[in-house]
Amino acid sequence: MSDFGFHLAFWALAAMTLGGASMILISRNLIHAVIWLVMSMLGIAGLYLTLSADFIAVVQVLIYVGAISVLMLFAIMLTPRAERDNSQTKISAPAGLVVLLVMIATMWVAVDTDWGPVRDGALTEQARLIGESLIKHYILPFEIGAVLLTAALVGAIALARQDEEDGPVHAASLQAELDGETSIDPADVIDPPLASEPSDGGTTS
Amino acid sequence: MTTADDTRSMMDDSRLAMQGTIEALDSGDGSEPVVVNLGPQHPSTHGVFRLKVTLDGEIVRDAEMRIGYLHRSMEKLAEERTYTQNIPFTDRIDYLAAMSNNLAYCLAAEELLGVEVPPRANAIRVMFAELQRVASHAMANGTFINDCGAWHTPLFHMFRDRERVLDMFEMTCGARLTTNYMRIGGVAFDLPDELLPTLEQFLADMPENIANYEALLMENEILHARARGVGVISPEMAINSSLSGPVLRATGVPWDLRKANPYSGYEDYEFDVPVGEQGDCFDRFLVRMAEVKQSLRILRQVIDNLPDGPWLADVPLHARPEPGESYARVESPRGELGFYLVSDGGPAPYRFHCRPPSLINLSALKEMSIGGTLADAIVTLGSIDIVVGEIDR
Amino acid sequence: MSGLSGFSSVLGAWYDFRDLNNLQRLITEWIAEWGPDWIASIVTGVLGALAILGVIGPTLLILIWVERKVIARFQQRYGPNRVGPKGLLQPVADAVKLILKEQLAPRSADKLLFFLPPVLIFVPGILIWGVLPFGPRMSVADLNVGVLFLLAVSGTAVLVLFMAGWSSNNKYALFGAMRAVAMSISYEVPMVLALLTLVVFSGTMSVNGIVEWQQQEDVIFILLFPLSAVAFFFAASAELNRTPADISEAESEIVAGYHTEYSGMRFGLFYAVELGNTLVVSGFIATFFLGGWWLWGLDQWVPSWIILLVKTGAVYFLLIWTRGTLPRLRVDQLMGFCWKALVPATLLFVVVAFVERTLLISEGWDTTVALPIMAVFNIALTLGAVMLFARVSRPAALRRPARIRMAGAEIGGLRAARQVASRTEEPQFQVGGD
Amino acid sequence: MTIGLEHYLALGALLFCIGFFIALSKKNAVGVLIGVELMLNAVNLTLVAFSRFGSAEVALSTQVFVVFIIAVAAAEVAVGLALALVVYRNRQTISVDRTTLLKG
Repeated sequence: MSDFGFHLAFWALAAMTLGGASMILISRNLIHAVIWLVMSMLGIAGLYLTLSADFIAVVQVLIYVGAISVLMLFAIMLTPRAERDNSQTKISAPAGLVVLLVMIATMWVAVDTDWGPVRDGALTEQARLIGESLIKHYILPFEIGAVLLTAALVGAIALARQDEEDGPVHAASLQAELDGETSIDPADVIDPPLASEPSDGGTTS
Repeated sequence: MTTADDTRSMMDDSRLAMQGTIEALDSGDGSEPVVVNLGPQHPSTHGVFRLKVTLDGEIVRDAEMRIGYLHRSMEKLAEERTYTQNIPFTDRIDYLAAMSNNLAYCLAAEELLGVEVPPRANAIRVMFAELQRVASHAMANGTFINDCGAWHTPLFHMFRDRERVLDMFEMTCGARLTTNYMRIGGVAFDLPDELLPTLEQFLADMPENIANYEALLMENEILHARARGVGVISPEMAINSSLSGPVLRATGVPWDLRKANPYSGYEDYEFDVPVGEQGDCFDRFLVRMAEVKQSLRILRQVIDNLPDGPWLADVPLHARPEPGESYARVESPRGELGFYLVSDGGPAPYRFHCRPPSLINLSALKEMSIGGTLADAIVTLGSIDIVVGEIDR
Repeated sequence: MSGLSGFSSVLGAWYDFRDLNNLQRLITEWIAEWGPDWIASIVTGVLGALAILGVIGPTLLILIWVERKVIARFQQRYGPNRVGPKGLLQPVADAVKLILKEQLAPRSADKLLFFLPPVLIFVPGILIWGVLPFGPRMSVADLNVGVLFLLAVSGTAVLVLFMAGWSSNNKYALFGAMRAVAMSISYEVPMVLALLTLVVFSGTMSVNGIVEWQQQEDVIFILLFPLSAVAFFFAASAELNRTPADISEAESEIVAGYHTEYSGMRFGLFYAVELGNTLVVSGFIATFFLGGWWLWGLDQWVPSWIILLVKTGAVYFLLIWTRGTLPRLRVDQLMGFCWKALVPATLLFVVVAFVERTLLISEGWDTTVALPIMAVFNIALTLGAVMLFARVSRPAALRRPARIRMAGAEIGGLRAARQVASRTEEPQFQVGGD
Repeated sequence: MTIGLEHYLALGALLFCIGFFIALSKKNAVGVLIGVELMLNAVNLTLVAFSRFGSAEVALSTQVFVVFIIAVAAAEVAVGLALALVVYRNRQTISVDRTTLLKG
């Protein structure tokens, strides 16, 4: 890709990423914040593409946009409306100061450090390479990661699981409960008259 | 009668329903029930009827029926018209079973007037009441499958049968839905010549059609999953709520007025009363399917033993019955349909009251739907087979 | 390339209509002679997008007509037959009507999020076409992570549905949105696992690579992994909100789900994208499981994209068929089916695919002998798994048969009911049960 | 001027700081999680930039590292949101400055 297209893409995606992130900061509604987060994540996925990391970019969209943001929306919808504001805590002023210091430090490091000879090479066949190194060099971290994901899965289910008595009651079980506790003796219920009996006037049963 | 307060709260509710805002009722235990108004404009309420459900997630915690959107004050209007003039009202009470309504009203008026109905008229009445049952059950089962989410296919197939029944109505009395066919003392017209061959052809075709529906629907796993064990009501509860018709018979109670209190010569025909076992939506569907077959059986016997003779007794158009009261009931496709008439000796009834099966059957909906999901409530409503014109009158 | 050896003399010429890619290649080469790279890359992208839009726009209009006609035939009626010859212009008339309709927005809607979804829903709807190979070299972008791209892009659509449903501030819409979200993230799992089977077995994540693998080995994947195909078909129809899984816009329950409040062409856009997605998913099912543009050598004589279109049409017809026949499942039943049946079954076949791949590659089994054996084994395993899951996951309410008894003489209340129920002879009518 | 490693690093630093500030200052637990996600993404961006522009021997390992970070982030979000739910169920709030049971 030529310089012009690359520049255009970088600045547009950078604006999208930072703009989305800043809008999270100032938006009043938590659901809007998640939507802005999605915009920011899509910008980052685009930046990965400018860095020729297409596997990571696709995974970014798959995990962050398709799963994590949806999970967050779910969590928000499970809490009542009163809790859905996106306001700041009392410590935001001192936090801002700390963040400003961190920003100065990191920016200084990023811009001022001599990063050595800059190479401009992209990996090809990343998916294959990453996959192979995952099960060769990084097999132990890979296994630990698998265990971690399983543990997180089980933990999340265990935490979010409701007690049985709060769980959904279905018509059938409700009916079974009713049947068990009913005090009406079926024989006490009046039988409607048979065909031979006269049926002038009022409804029976 | 609705009071002013009721009307005001109804208007408040409907304004909320129209705005569709999400209001939260925090019950304090962390869950947040949501009140959803199904209707008055909703694809599954089969008319203008409102079901106000309180949902916890997808689970129905409370259900409240709001009726009256189709109220046309028929019972009051009927007090100003002669007994014969009231027959068209009965068409419009249950517009999917006009013949059964005609019949029930005429039976009540005949009891009041002491009229003897000629045998041919009785046979014709039975014929059309059973044809009406076939048409009405086709509609009920078709829309029930639709409420289960099928894309109109079974509905259209069943409408094909209903269409043929309505064609027969049209060739007999000129109208398809609001037939106004029965008269006090008989029926308005004799059968046209082309009716019996058409009916023969219909009876010949129906077994194959029914076999097709059974092949499509009876073993359908999705339909079983949606309708079995859903909207269950016990026979005791059904009797205590005075349910009738297929909803009652699906619980296993063999109660059918055509057997229990025969009218119009039903005692002369051989037929069985299908009853279900578990009282769920699927049993109601099955009972209706089986009843269609029994109706065809009765129709066969009616054609074979159709008596000759007059089809209308001699009843004056402005009959003035002696002061008194009468109640006549028939087994309409939806259940026990009764008409209660009081005469003060004048040409118009002093009191005209209808016992609509839809209204009484609907009263059990809350019992059936609480604890199930929203989708179950819709299926249950569909399986009760209400006609809103009958509920509100 | 190997698929196009029928007329090698015209191979690569612009008039070789079997490979429409030639035209685009020639144009970009021509631009590259005088212009900078970035113009060429932009023109390539625009051409691809135009080709997709130019194909699917008119196709959608015809498809609406086809779907309505086919459904009408299922329902024993004529379907549209008034506007234009055979009613063919009916979709155009509908589109004009939708465009002219007033665009309503609820007063209490979240304005920005309400207006965006009908537009945003187009982005995944169009992007997903990019990796569908119409021929050996006929896909807009033959990514080497094409399968992942497909899943990632289709996963973003659910966010747009949520935006639409939430911003409408309507309870039906919110229910539809939450159902769509819950179902989409659930059914993505069996979808991923079903595709993972193919990726593991063929060793490539490129969509075209999977087709080429099928061509090389002379086998289509539905024979090798029938359960993955069925699972993918069902999961796809769930993601597409089509019956029997159309709970997020279940008409009889929640009116129209997430697009209840959209009127006019805004609704039309949702509808168009939904139809386009159905088409593209049919195309992907045809590509992954039915061999795509390849058909045992016929692709040398017939343009490959016609083969793909025919296969897509067959899958599409199957989707219309299920839609016209089946009732809808309940939301908890759909979730249960996904997590209790589809996920374990597809997971089982990922393991099977891994073992068989190892046998082929590491143990060096001969594919001409091994593949038929594996196909037979997998089909048997599929039948076994389906039967096992049907038995295990069947709810208790369905195990008892539904019976209808005939009461002739006994008429009355509970006493008569008990008499009828206690009759010993076989009930006249009995359906279901184990 | 060509876009190089520094641009990506600066962008990553800015994004990290915005995420940091969001994580520190937001009242709502989900808001805090959003901030943490932004921080993780900033780190990922930096790593991928090193993979492209840095020395050849880290080109692959950084991308593997990013894959691990994404996996861990997914786990973290799942557990974090489950925690938020439990906190909400027990305390009727997910506001982090009202969840002060540990303050003694």
